[in-house]
Amino acid sequence: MKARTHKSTWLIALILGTLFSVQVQAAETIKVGVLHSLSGTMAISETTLKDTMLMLIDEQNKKGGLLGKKLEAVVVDPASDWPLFAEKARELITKNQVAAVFGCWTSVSRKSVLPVFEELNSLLFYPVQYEGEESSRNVFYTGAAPNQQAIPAVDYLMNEMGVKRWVLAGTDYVYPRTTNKILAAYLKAKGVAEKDIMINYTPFGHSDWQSIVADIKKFGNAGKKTAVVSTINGDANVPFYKELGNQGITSDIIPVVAFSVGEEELSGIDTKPLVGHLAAWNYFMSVDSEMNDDFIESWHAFIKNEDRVTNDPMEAHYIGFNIWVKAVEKAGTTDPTAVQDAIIGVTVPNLSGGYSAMMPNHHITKPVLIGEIQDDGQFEVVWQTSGMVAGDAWSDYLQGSKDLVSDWRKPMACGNFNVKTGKCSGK
Amino acid sequence: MVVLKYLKQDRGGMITLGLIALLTIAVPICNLMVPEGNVFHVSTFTMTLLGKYLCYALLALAVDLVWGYLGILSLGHGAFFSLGGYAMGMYLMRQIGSRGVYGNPLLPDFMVFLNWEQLPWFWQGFQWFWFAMLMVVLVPALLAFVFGWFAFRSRVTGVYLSIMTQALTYALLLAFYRNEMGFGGNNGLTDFKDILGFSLQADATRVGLFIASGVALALGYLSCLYITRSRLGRLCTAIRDQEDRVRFIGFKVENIKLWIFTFSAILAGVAGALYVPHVGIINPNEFSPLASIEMVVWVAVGGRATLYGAVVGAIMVNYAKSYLTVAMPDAWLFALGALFVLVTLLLPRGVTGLVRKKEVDA
Amino acid sequence: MSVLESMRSFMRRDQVFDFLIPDVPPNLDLTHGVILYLENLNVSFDGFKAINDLNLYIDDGELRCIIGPNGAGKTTMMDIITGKTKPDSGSAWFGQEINLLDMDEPEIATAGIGRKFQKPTVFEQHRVIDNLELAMAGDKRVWPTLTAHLNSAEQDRINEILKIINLEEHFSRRAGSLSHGQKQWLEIGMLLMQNPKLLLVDEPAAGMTHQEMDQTAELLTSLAGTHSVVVVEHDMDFVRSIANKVTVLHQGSVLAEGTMDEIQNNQQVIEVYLGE
Amino acid sequence: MTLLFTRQHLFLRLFFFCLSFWAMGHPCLATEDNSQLSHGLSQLIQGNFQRKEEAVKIIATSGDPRAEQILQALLAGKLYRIKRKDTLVYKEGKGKKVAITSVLTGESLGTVKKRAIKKITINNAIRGKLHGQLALINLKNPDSQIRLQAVNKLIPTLSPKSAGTLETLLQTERNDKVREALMTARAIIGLRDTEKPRRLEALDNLQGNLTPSVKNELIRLLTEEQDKEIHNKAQATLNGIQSKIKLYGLIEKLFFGLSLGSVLVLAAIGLAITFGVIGVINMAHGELIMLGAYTTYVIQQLMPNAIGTALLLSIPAAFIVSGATGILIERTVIRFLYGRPLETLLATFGISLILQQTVRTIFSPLNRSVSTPAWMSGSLQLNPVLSLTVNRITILVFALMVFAGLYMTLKKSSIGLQVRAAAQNRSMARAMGIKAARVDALTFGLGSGIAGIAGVALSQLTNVGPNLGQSYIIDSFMVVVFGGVGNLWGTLVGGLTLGVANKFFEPWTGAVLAKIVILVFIILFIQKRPQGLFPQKGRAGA
Repeated sequence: MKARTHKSTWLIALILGTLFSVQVQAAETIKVGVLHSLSGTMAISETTLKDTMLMLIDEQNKKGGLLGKKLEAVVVDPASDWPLFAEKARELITKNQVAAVFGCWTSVSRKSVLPVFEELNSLLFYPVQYEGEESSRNVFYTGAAPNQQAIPAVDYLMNEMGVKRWVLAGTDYVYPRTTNKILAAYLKAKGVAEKDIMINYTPFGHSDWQSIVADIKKFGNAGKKTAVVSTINGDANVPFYKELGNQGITSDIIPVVAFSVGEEELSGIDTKPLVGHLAAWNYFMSVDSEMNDDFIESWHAFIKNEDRVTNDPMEAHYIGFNIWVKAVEKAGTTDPTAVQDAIIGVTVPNLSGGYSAMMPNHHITKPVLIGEIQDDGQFEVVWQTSGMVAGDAWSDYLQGSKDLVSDWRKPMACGNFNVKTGKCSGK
Repeated sequence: MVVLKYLKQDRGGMITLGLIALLTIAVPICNLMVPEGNVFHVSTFTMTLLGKYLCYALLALAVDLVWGYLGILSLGHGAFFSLGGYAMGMYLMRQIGSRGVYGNPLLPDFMVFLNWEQLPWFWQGFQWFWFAMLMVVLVPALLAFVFGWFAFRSRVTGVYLSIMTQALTYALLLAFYRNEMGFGGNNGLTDFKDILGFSLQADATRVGLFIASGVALALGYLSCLYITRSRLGRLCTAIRDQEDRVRFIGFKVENIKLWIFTFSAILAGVAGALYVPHVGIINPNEFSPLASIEMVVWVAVGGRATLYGAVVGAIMVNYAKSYLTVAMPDAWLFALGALFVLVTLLLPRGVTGLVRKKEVDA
Repeated sequence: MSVLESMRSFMRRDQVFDFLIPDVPPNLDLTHGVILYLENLNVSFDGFKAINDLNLYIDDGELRCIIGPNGAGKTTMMDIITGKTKPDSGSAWFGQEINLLDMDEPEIATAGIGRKFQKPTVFEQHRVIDNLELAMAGDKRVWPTLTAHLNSAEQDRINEILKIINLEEHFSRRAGSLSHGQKQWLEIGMLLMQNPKLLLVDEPAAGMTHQEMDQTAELLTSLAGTHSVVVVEHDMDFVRSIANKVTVLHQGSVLAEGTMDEIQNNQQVIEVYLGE
Repeated sequence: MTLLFTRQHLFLRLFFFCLSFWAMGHPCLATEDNSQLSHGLSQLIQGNFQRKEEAVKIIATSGDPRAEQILQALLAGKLYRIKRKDTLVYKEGKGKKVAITSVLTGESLGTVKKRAIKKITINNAIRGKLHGQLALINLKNPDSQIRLQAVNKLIPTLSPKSAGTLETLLQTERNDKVREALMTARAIIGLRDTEKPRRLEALDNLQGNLTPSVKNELIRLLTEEQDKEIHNKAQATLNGIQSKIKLYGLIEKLFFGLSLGSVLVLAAIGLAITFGVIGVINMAHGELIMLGAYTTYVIQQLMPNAIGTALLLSIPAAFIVSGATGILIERTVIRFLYGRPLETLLATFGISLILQQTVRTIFSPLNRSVSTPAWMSGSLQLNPVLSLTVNRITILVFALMVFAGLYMTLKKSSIGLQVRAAAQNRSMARAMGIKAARVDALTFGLGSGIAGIAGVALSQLTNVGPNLGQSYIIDSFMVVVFGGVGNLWGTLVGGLTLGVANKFFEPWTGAVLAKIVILVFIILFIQKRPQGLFPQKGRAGA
């Protein structure tokens, strides 16, 4: 696009522009694509991740770059438009010839770009917790799979808090549906009766929670300890928590554990009525570790604002980026195929004081932390797994996927190997 | 042919069609024949982008036909576009067959992980291309027909109609977001492998799709031209300006509106069907009312009630969008918003109105 | 009936499906010499009685003038006849057999009632001849309209009407650029293209020069006989120049009926209308 | 869970044991030295939650008069320890420097840096325990309201052994409501009595009692009871309670519907003016609501210590901000587009994008947090199964007030007269000497200002972010069109009807389908009655 000429007549400009689009010449820098929405509905979450990536790349360059070259970030804006994600991904890979792409937030954006990465054989690092049920040669999942977030959280509620009745409330889309399906199967396997599970779905941006919260309250009045497992997404959380507070559902009566509410989301909520409600993540800003203090400090310095918070997807990018850097150093090249081979087993420190490793299924190992909301908008860790939990691409609790395993090491090199039929489908 | 006679009177149309033809021929050649690195090489990325614009242009034609010529400001054309897209998407999903992640030969992946036992009835038949193509036409047409049947008969007009069309597409948006609907919920349909046996990732297939879009746009243009220049078309503008008078000279206005509206929905559906393999995904966001309003804006920017204006507007605004989201992501909404305001205030006849001024007043 | 037979009858090429057959209204029956019957009509808008027990009969071939002060119900009456407004009660028959209250505007128009509005409504974006072509009687369903082309007989008919309405030289001008009077004429021309039996003409003389007015009067008189013409007009001179029978409407019902002279001497009429 | 249960019972017994001493005039264990307390406090300082849980128990049973204050502070998150010194202190105030007071001596220890002290954190289990302990302490609180709460807290954890102590409490209790709650508690224990007449009597006493534990207890009784007579009677009692619950459920649903409706009315009523009176399709209406919400946020930021006052002040402020923006839009854009409603739609849509992006640039794309004042939080407990949230009631009343105010303005004031005149017949109004341009601007400003006021109310319910407006614009249009354009009553009735209908559909179909059903219903309704519920009066097309 460099040589695009601007003529007065638009059409001629368009045609000429497309004809004269010249390939970028061999680079003296290593380019890294950043594919996060900077406008539209998802900008609220994704802009932060773009800044995180810029910071990480900046720091790496200060350390001397990679393979003796400087890193260069290529930022594009897919504008929260899912087809545009695929288009921009193609642009990054073919036009800008980036070595790897860090990006996407929503599942649908990842689904949209996935075929592009597979077709052009490039690398995508995906930093957000998601519903699992995917394993691609070209994608590295640094966010939590359901077994790294949902199931430990339910275990905590069941074992530590004695919860007997469950409300699974979510926004009506794939992530909550899948997570709740997994959880319902898990709970039943643990002996929870059908009538002790209430499942509820609401539309995106749902703002009138009166009846649902009243239902939850009634459900919780049956004499058994009740908890809400919330996969409610985005903007719908604020009115949900406000209604909880107003109807007097405090955390000691019916605790709510959320999988999509982090520090950034809390900064838009008055958290005083929410103290004690829970969230399950792999990282909290309040985590006590030296790595974390350094990270927060450099983040504040980079963004020039002391009030900005850090959150779990940021840590995921931190891990993902460092793993990639290490894998490239190990492979000695940024060639995607070489990096794919080198990356499995690469281990880097995470921010909560442990080490995260890239697993053969392209997920990583992480600790699972349960935090309680504090009145200052932070979480206080109240429980954590004793060690690292490895991400599971295919859930053991779903009919279709319990027989699938993923292992990208040779000779298997398959994302969805069926142990029953002994076949790798989709190949 | 009558159409050619009409075309001769439509200078802007001739230029536009000529350029479309040039593009349809030149771009594939530049993509396949010209080696990479050459100045004249068109990358697959660029070609896919242009293909997308062509689909949008066809969609804009559909909007212009009902808004520019019939005076129905539809804020729901995204619904027809998306339905066409979904029909195509369902065909492409069925084509994946057992290459899905779960290896289920019949069920698409999202159904497997939602523990669906069998294919819902409305997914039957989509394994055949002809059936899917029939649905691409029929489903939007049927929706438009039923909606129009009620709306035009009870003489809902103007703003009310616009708001109702908006409600229609909004209702569909919510419905398609639901996982239980069986259309993949929020994630929509994606990860397509091939079409009619040709791999969607092959350059040759992409070229084919590009040509198909160009041809569809040209045919769409000619059919719209034929309609608008016919007696029926003149009657449409008459309805737009003096609906009562048309009734009093003996025409059933509701029927005319109904058929034109339905035809426009079909055009939109076809545009949607072509759009899906270009971008590789169809999801409920396409139903969003905002998307539909944007379509109207393409037409307004290009110049309503001129077919080439619609084509020009669609390509121009989308090109600007592609460019601005890269060049200035933070400011691009300002630019788009300002464009709307300025065009409605200063250029009621669109950008092509600047060129057109002389020939109309003559 | 066997499947085959029913298939065969389904596929017969000399027949069309019932729903495709246009609703052809019954023929206009004028055996009693009366073309329009309005009986006991009542219409009210939010309590205001616009038409109050109105009875009116128009003879075949008659030229009738209707006068009355503002709000007397003249336009509402026309709205009822042409199907734009449905009355609360009463009946409206076109000839002996056509019940106007069962029909909508296009059906009534096709049955043979043409209407000119108070404000001239022509298709301003179109040329004069296009206006006439669109108004022309013929198959007015959607598909035939799409494929329609002017044949020579139709072209002749248009030329004929152009001559009658004095717009021969302006045939290719956009209707919007015509003068007010010319638009009125064009609208009358469009009415004539419909081959109506009954013409309802609302204030044809408004905005016309004296000369144009005379020509209009002449035109309307010449139409009477072959057509029935109902003229609503405010301009008394104009009414006097064309009318042999005048009906006075007041507060939604007929106040008086008779020749111009009788009306002018009617005490009631003078009080409510002429006397002011 | 069972572990938790028995522990609580232990406390209960212990407490009632103390209580009986206290009733006889002996101060219970209070004079004992506070070694138990200091033991508890030293436990608290340990990081481990288990140790803290034990500490709470120890402190609560220490009988020390300071125990309550310590536990309250722990619950409120005001209990800190000085780093490396292990001295427990209360923290006062906010900011980087805070004042601290010693827990044991109660003397002020001056101000320290916030970093020098560390909060004693608790988790949900401890929080629950604290609530229980405080409830026990609160049983003798002089405030009857607190006593009532305490009794209600204890009801789900009753056991037959507490019967005697309940009697003691009943003897001294004078407040009717607290007595009633104690009687319920006594009856619930009675249900478990081994004597049949006692159980029958208990059933008599529980007739129509809505306390949730009663229902649970009855269900338990039904599964365990062998005696036919008691079984039947319990069934009848349960049925009576169930049907009462159903009735209150209906009332509750109606309230939910009205409250959702009032939000719709608030959002739509400004649109009813701009759309109904001057025929402008204002797609930027939602963004004007958003501006109102942001105004609330800004004013709260300006006066963080008077949230309530800030909220009240925001009402006029939001009216002015949104109204002025509206007038600006009208003067610069819309006035050139009168009579072309479809084009106002496009232009105002452009404006809405610009406003959104402006807010995003100024306030960042993140949601802003707007606090709710104390007098608007919590709920009004009418009986154990029916409680209405205060913020919803406030907003319902507020919506009606805005409606009434607007209605009066249009009916009684001269500007209202002019607006109505212009709405009915623009050219006539102009001929009568009404300055149409001024009236248009003011009308548009009025509609926009009302949108701003709606934003103040919405800031109390939902998130304040750049997308706030978009989520209400379609609903607002639906309400106006459904109610009938140009008719304020239509908007009111339409909004409330849609709200109630939505809430009655929701249990059937779920929230998503309910919304779709309502949309389809409106689409069909408009086909039937294009003019809406309340058509504008006058001759059609005149």
